[in-house]
Amino acid sequence: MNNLNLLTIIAEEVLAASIEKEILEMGAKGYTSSAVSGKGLHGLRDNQWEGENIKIETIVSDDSCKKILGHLQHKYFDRYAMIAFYHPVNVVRTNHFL
Amino acid sequence: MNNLNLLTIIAEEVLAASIEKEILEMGAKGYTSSAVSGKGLHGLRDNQWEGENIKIETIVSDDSCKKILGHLQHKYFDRYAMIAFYHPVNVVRTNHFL
Amino acid sequence: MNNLNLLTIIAEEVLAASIEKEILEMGAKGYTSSAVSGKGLHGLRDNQWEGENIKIETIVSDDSCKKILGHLQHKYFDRYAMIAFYHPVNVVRTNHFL
Amino acid sequence: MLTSILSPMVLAFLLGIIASRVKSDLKFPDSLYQSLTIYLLIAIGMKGGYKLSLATFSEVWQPSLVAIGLCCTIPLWTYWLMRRAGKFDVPNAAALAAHYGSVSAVTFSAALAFHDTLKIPYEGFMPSMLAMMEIPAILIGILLARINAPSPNGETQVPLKEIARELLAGKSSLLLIGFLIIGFLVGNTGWDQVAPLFDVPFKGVLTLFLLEAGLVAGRKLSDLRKGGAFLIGFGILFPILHAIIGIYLGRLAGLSIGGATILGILASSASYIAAPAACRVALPEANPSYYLTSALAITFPFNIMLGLPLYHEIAKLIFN
Amino acid sequence: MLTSILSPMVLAFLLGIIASRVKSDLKFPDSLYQSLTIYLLIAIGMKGGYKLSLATFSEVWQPSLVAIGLCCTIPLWTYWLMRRAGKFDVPNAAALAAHYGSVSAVTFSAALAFHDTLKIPYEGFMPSMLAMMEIPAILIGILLARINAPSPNGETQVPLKEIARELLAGKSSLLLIGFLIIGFLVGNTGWDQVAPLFDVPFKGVLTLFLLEAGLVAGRKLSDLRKGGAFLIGFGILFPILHAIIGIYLGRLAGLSIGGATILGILASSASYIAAPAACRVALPEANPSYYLTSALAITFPFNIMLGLPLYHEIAKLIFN
Amino acid sequence: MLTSILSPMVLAFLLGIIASRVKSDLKFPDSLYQSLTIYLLIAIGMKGGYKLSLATFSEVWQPSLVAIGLCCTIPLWTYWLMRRAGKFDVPNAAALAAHYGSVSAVTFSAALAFHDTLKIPYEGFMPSMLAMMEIPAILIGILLARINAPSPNGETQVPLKEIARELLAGKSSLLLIGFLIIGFLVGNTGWDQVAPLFDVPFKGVLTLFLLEAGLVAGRKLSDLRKGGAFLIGFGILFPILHAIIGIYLGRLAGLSIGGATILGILASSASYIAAPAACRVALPEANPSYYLTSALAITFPFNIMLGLPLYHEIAKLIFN
Ligand SMILES: Nc1ncnc2c1ncn2[C@@H]1O[C@H](COP(=O)(O)O)[C@@H](O)[C@H]1O
Ligand SMILES: Nc1ncnc2c1ncn2[C@@H]1O[C@H](COP(=O)(O)O)[C@@H](O)[C@H]1O
Ligand SMILES: Nc1ncnc2c1ncn2[C@@H]1O[C@H](COP(=O)(O)O)[C@@H](O)[C@H]1O
Ligand code: NA
Ligand code: NA
Ligand code: NA
Repeated sequence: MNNLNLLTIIAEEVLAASIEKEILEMGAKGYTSSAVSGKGLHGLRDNQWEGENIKIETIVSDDSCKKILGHLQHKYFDRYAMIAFYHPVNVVRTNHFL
Repeated sequence: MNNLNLLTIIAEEVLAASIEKEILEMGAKGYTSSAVSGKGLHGLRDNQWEGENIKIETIVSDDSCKKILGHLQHKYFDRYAMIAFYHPVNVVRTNHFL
Repeated sequence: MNNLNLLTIIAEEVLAASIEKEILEMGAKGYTSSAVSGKGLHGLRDNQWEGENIKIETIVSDDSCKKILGHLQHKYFDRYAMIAFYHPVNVVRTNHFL
Repeated sequence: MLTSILSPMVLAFLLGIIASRVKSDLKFPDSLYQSLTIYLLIAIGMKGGYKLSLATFSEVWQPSLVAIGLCCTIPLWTYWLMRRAGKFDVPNAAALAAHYGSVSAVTFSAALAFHDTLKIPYEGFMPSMLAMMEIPAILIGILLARINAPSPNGETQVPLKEIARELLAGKSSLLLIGFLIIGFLVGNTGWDQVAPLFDVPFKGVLTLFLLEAGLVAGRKLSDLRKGGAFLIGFGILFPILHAIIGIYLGRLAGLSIGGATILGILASSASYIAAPAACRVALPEANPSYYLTSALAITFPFNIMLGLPLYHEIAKLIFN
Repeated sequence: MLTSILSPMVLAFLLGIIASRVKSDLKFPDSLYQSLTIYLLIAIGMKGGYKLSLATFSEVWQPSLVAIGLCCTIPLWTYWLMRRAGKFDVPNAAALAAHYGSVSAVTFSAALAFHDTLKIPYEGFMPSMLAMMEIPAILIGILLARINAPSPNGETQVPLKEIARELLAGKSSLLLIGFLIIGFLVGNTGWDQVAPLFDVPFKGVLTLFLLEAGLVAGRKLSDLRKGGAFLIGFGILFPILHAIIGIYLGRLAGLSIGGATILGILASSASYIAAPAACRVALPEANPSYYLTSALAITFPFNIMLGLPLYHEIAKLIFN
Repeated sequence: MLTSILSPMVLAFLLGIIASRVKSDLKFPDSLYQSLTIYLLIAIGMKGGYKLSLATFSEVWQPSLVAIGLCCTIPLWTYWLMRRAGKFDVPNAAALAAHYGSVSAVTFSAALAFHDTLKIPYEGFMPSMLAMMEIPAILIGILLARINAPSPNGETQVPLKEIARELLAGKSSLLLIGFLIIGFLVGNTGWDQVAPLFDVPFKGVLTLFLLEAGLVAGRKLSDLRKGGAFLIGFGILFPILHAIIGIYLGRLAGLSIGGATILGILASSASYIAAPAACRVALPEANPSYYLTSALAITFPFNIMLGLPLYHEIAKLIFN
């Protein structure tokens, strides 16, 4: 059986490059990104002047997932508009992600 | 433990503003939106002339989830191209969403 | 109770049309697509010159899910940049998807 | 005459249709379509406003009355015909009334280009007619639906005043009216500053837009079945009828043959920017495949390719 | 004078504000905004470089010194005032210093258009001043924060050198400086090749951009409360002060009245492309709703609509 | 000569490369890239068709034969060389054959700009050569793969006829050929209507496009290793060889020195719009990092920056 999670990070787009770099360093084998807009505690983020959000999805093992979440929480959470959540997923070719 | 769901709504883009307003009124603390195209019972929706879709994702408690789904079903489902689905997710900072 | 999965396929955009056609032939009642960029075993895919990715999401029964995954694996997996994963979801109006 | 059919705009539209029939992968990015729409609305409004500032009130008030009159009455008989002859239910008849009472900015632009090509003069303030004729018909259409049928499942409806506000604040009328006023205020100095972007390349941008329009119209041709023979007949004959009335009244209102023809084209054209969005929200029970197919796949192509020269000939008859 | 307030650019900006107040659904696609930004930066740089190639070093070096001097000192007193009078904490004071020390390419463009409209000549090489003034102030702002406050939770900070690199490689300075050099090198032949795209329709594109700017500024007006009276006063009075200093020093540096006014406008304008992005990364503790609101919703509109004519009058006084 | 290397297009391309090397955050939105591509293809086709309508058949038929001949034979020896000298497997050799047999619309445009700058006349109908040379080579490349290797895991392949259809309906050939025909039909009136958009600002748009091209080429420079010395040598020497052949045959076919040079450039250029997409679908076993790197990161930059002046000198030798 495989223990993989889909970890989704939604954050200010200015952080895209660094987050993408960091999740790879922490064990993710890849990621998928797309531009999104949204609303949350930091208010509405839906235009290029004030900045929009990036949605980064990565399929990772439980360990990497914990590691990445810990890192994000420490480095970004209390200073940037950002959320993260995860849930288990079934994949084909598990080894692709480990 | 936390009981949060990721509720995803895919609907005609003309409904974006009202749905976003309404889910906040029904307890959601935020949402994330992106433009998507797609196909379903109402046919292909992939160009601006005939209209495309908006994908609205919101992390909500069980109660809000039920409430929102009930509202959507009553107000939109039988008259618009629209689907909605949800599943439990794990988050960091649960209070962020309650 | 309903047994529906959200099957997500992320693949080279050149494959979009054929994959969309094929999943409908294999029992999916609809799909939702959006343009994404990403990184994986086949390297960075984030510009139009080298090609980006399409993300295709479809809510399908267990059977269709298996069938589609088998097909993708046979036809595309070892020759294209592509991943696929799925997890159960709760929907309103199950019949909409069967 | 041939030069008008062999114009880059018409041919680009044809190419678009062909492209979609041969299943080309040619697709305009959404944001290009949106940008072109913004450009066209600004360009039309700006130039119209500037020309309006050069016109006298006495020239403008009669054509304006006729324009308003047309877009308020067309929905009425359209609705009536759709119910009786078309056997459409209330919401669909009302939606079609709204679309055909309102106007198409692109058909209008093609008409201007058509007259420029043939060097036929027309009143420069015609875009103000376009701006006036866009919204009333849509409101009347929605009103017709509300009068003739109670809200579906006894549900609270969007109040008409709110709909009117949304229509006025809607991008198409906001840009048209807004830049009509701007064009009116800026005078020569201002116009000269923006003409290189909003006037000089206009026909080229229109060619681009019509290529995209052809791509969509071509795809919707396959939906014609859904519409059926009646809708096809309606989508061609009604515009001709409206054009004749428009040209005739235009002449009575003192417009030149060019201006009258353009007023006729406004009457005959069907909206596909403001009307569909409004109907989707206010008349959700109406089936888009009826009004979109007839407006986009029947009336629009007919007007662009055959309507323009035809109406021009009709105008010649009416003016002699 | 009226022609300057009734210019298409100013009116388009107003229309944008109105549109957002009436909750219009008008929205520029993100990629249109990004494309317009790229266009403006290239066009400004290219023309500035070309004009620079026609200027002599002796004309340029004094204004350049003044420009550098301005953008290095403005952040200092801005920071000081924000801390003392504004009671802002270190990061927010530093962020505001960075924004007001840096410059706005669009305000600059509007100033050029303003002078063209009034047929007031100015030094063609002014865009090089724009390019010089963009980055230093941002670095100084960030530096001020680092000197005056240790990293929040004793965390490793982005080294200043890295920030400087990112700023220089950032799209706005890369395009401005890059095309300044290109414009400088290509000479007449090259300039004639690109002028039809980057010069002729420039004011039209600027009109389009200001419409979009108005849409955003209009929305942020609601955030003024957050900023409070002090920020409003600051956002209006400080730019005036900086403009006066800029015009005065510009005159000393031998600039014409037009050039001096434009230097004043550069001093008075606040950045909203390079600075916000840099501050978000380097000063995350600073609250964007302070610097964005004052730069976008107060200073920018004030400069575009009232500042330009006001500074022009002030320049007249200073030059006589 | 210098003016050709210091042209805005070449310098913008260089700036793009620099930007990506210094890791600038400058990025063109996807839809801007797509819009620029659509614009260039339409503009090239339209003007080519218009000029073609001014040419006589006797001028055109010989160059056409040569063009067809070139794009049908180049893939053959390219494939052969790749297999023998390059030790590439069948799919990769075939893919490279397809890319180098086909043509690059942007290199072609840069070549026109180059000749305009140096005021060297050339046959106006050259774009029809571009249109003819795009597809055949791609089909031949794919055919070579199918003949020389059975489908990988005995799988059903896309039938060649289907591939041919997809290529013809593909956006690049559809726009090129479609607007060649449109340009041919519309005559002076039509051309004058669209020239302000599709001709006048052309070089400016090309400059914009080459900036974006530089951004991508710069990033792919890092992939050169993957390609290896052989690919680099091939990506430079082969284009030169093809250019010489093209220029020589062009002269035999009665082209002017300008026209012959442009035919040579067509022969030497490698496709990166039609070919990559087709190969990805029809030759999935071919590794894009080979053909994309050599086409985008080696041949394209070489042709734009050094190839054009070099081929011009070669042409002078051949013509004397
Ligand atoms: N409850 C939520 N559901 C979905 N997305 C959210 C939620 N809260 C915040 N977001 C997204 O996360 C971004 C940053 O959140 P915040 O830090 O709360 O402003 C927002 O702009 C949204 O895109
Ligand atoms: N089975 C499905 N899986 C994923 N998305 C779907 C599915 N069915 C419908 N959709 C999406 O929901 C939109 C509206 O669905 P419908 O009301 O069935 O036309 C479609 O345009 C698709 O984007
Ligand atoms: N671990 C992962 N998590 C999320 N997305 C991935 C992952 N691996 C690959 N992808 C996506 O799938 C595409 C193709 O993957 P690959 O075949 O590994 O190059 C990539 O471009 C990404 O968009
Ligand atoms: Na009408
Ligand atoms: Na400043
Ligand atoms: Na070639």
